[in-house]
Amino acid sequence: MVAQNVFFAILAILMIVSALKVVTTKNIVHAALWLVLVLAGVAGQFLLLGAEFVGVTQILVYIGAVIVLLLFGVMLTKASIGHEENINMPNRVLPAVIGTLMFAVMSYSIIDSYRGEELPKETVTSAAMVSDSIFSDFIIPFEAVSVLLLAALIGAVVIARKEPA
Amino acid sequence: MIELLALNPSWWQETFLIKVPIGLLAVLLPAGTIVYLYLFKAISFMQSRLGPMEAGPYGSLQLLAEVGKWLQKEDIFPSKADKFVFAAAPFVVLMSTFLLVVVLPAGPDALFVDLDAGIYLAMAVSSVSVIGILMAGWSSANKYSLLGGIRAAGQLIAYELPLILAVVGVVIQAGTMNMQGIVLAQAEGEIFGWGGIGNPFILTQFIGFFIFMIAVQAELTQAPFDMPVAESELVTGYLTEYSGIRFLLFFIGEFASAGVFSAIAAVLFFGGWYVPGIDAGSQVFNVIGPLVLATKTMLIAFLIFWFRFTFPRFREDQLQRLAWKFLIPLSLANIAITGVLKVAV
Amino acid sequence: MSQLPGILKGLKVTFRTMIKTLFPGGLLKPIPKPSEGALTVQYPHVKEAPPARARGVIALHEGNCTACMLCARECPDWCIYIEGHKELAPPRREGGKPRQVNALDRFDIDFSLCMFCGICVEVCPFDALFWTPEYEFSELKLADMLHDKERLGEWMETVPDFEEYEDGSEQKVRKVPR
Amino acid sequence: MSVSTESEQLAYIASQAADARVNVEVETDEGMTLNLGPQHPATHGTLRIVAKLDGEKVVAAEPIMGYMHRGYEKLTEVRTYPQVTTLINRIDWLGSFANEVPFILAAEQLMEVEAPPRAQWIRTILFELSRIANVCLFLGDMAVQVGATTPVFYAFRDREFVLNQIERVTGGRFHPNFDRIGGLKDDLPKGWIEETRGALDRMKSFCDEMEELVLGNEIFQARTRNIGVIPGDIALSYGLSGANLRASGVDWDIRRDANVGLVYDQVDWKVWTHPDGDSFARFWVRLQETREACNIIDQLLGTIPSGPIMAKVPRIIKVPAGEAYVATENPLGEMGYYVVSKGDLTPFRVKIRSASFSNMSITPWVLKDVFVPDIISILASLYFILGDIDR
Repeated sequence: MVAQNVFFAILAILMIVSALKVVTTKNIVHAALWLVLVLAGVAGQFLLLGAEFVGVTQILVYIGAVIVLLLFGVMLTKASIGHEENINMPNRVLPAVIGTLMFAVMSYSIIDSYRGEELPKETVTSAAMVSDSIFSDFIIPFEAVSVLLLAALIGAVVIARKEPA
Repeated sequence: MIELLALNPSWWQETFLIKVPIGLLAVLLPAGTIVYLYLFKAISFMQSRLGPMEAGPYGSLQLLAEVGKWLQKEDIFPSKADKFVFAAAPFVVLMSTFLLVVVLPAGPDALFVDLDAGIYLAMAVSSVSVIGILMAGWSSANKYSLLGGIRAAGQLIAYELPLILAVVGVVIQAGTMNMQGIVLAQAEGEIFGWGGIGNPFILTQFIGFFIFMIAVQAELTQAPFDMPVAESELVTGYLTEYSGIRFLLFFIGEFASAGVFSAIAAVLFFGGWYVPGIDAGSQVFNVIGPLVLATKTMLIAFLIFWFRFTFPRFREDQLQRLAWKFLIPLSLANIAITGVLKVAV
Repeated sequence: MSQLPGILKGLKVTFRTMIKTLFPGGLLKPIPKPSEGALTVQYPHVKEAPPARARGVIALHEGNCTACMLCARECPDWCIYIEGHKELAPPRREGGKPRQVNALDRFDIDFSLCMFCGICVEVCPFDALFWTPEYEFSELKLADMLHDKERLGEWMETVPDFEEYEDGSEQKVRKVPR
Repeated sequence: MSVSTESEQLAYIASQAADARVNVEVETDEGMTLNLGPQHPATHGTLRIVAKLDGEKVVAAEPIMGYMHRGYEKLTEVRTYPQVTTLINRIDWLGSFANEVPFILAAEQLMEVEAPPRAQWIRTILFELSRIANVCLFLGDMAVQVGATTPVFYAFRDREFVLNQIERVTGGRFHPNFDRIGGLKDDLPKGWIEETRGALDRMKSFCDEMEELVLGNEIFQARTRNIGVIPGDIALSYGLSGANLRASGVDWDIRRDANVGLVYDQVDWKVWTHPDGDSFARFWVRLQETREACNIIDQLLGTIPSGPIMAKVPRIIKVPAGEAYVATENPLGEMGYYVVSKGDLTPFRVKIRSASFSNMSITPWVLKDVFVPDIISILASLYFILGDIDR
């Protein structure tokens, strides 16, 4: 499975570069567009793992909806073309530390739990398998998440709605 | 997917020498035919005129002449534009179109990738073109472009939902998201126990088809949903600053996706490459399948252009209302009814 | 669904026009002949025939012109240039006195200025100027739009006869000098 | 720019200030300024609308005209009376014959001549034909401004038949220059009446097609109903005229109420009004007026009296000193010429009251609190010809 590794490496480098660009670029729209590349890379990784349903969902939800809404909002609030000066956060040390810690914890836990174990190479998770597991093993978390999302939706509507003056 | 990525020489040869050229042809040929037959000719006839007549017999080479003209034009960048984003936007739109065709089956074996979540992938990549349009609108440094881009994004998000929900009805009835599976489900289906013509889903999913075509019309920003490119007010919306080859790319993107969406509609609702009377597993379909699919595609594409040149356009708020208050509830009802009938029958 | 009818009617209109254009012989003779059904003509191949009165270009019948300058004076944008001189012509009858006639040296119309109002043709008292429906006289250079009297004289061949009048008219049909 | 003298410097500053007044783009916190025109597909010409937007909503809109000013009022002062007609039919270039009539009528009034009946009949017929040619294009253009592409082709297609008839009798499709003081230039050619009836049939079927394709279309109605509502009193106070006024429910038509020199009293016809005053009403009224014009012409064609077409007027026309104002109901609305003569070959002063100019004055009022797409449909429904605004 050389090809898989090569593609993984290509995608990973692409994602790291894009992710760095997201935080270093001086233009907020560019940041959002670099984020598209990061998310596309994630989708590509899912496809490489044979989880095509998740990969496609990644494209549909993150690229097709989340980023579009992000860009939409950014452009509606007059994102100017060219560099913006005051786009960096003044106290960025703390988030950097937290980010590093998060990264360390997550990589430790992943490496620790899968140590020596290799992911199965030939499995392809089909949509049917995904839906079967969602509606049998994970039915309660699934329903809980949907109720949570509904609550968030209603909350957003309530906040966004202007009081009639 | 895995076996596709297995590195052996035959795979590279297959991809770059066969699949990529055929994929390009599969996108560009229908697009060219649609532009010539409908945009140039049928519309002209609807307007009591002849359309292009000079380039080639009956103007059939007109499109090539137009492409030649576009290629010669200067590649203009507005001085205040965001150059990189401006340059990249058409490619994003085009990429979304070309990825759409990947999952389209044209015969039992004549297809590019047999993805399990085929139609799902098609819906997903079709939503990527919004990003290209937003990029184009924002980077042009033009108020009309920005307004057009934002309108386009709002419209495409709104109509993505009915588009997907309309497909869900078909998926429920076919029991699979695989495009090939959907064709076979129609070929082997039966209407009231009679399998003479299979069971094209247009007969049971006509509401879905109705919603699908409206949503496609909106996705393609064709009239009556062409508010984002409204010529009479926004000049041409996000396309205003584009010229030459980049405009050509947008143009190809627009009409190629018209072709691909028509083909998807043909697969979902009209049985794709299948014609009644021949066994669905027969190898004949690898030869005549693409032709059958092309014919069905053309018939559906005619609808798109017929609507486009008959109707005035909706206002932005009206088309949002149509999507959210009419199409989405209707498609949800369609899904519910389909689901109930699927379980009950 | 009260929305449907108006929308469907519109679709019907466009479709009907398409069929009419494609099959001018009606659906009973479904032979596509759009070049007959369409109301446009392919201009350089097919020429339109404007009516006899159409104001295409001005023709000059040189023999009738006396260089009286009426047209040049009445022209609203002064695009007619006339030069002439008096000369003696042989007498009409044997033994008579030689006549004095006005000879035309220059009669130019600058069609890049002309508004095609027709006042010059109308005021000409000697039937020297005529409209012809000919319309193909465009040039690559603006300066070439200045037609001299030879060029204007050539148009004379294309001048059609005056049309008969509708019943109840008291106008007399004029003759074009040939 | 090199500036030498002080006066040049001052002139430069003044011109810059004048430019700045219209070029300033106020980017307020609430919104942005959108500049529609002077080069914009919706303004069919060089009208410019500066709209301040809040989102897609118009806070204020101001029309800026004069990009195509051709100085006709001044030009007429150095043209003789017969020469003036050829100029002024370029004002509203779609219904050009109608532009000539009021001026000729004013001059005739000053000279105290009256055209013979046959000339009056033909004048009225041509007047109504140019109305059809003009309004027919509106019907297509309005549809194209709200997004339907096909109707405008039908409009051009069927207008062709009307223009052919105008060309057949006047020699000019666009600029007939056919009206003369005291009558007409020429009589009708043989067979013209029959052909005109054919063209009228064509127009009637065109009106039916427009009704099916545009007027009855629900999308069109959604775009135009209750959009740009002008109540009758507001319309009157802004000096609107023509179909725009009648669409606001004001039953006023110069052809019926203040007719001079044309034979509208000889035919049986109806003035159409619509109570709503919105864009839809304006379209509806114009559609009905096109039909009514066909009806008027149809009746007039059958009753053309025989006789001369020219009254006795001197060959060189000198108009006696005096003043006259004659207005007619042109395709776009009231068009009037105020002619002051000092007894010369040329008019001393001509004031042209063109319909579009007055109709445009309502735009700041009617374009308030509408959406950007509605600017277009309202402007289209007000129907202006740039030549008629700027002259």
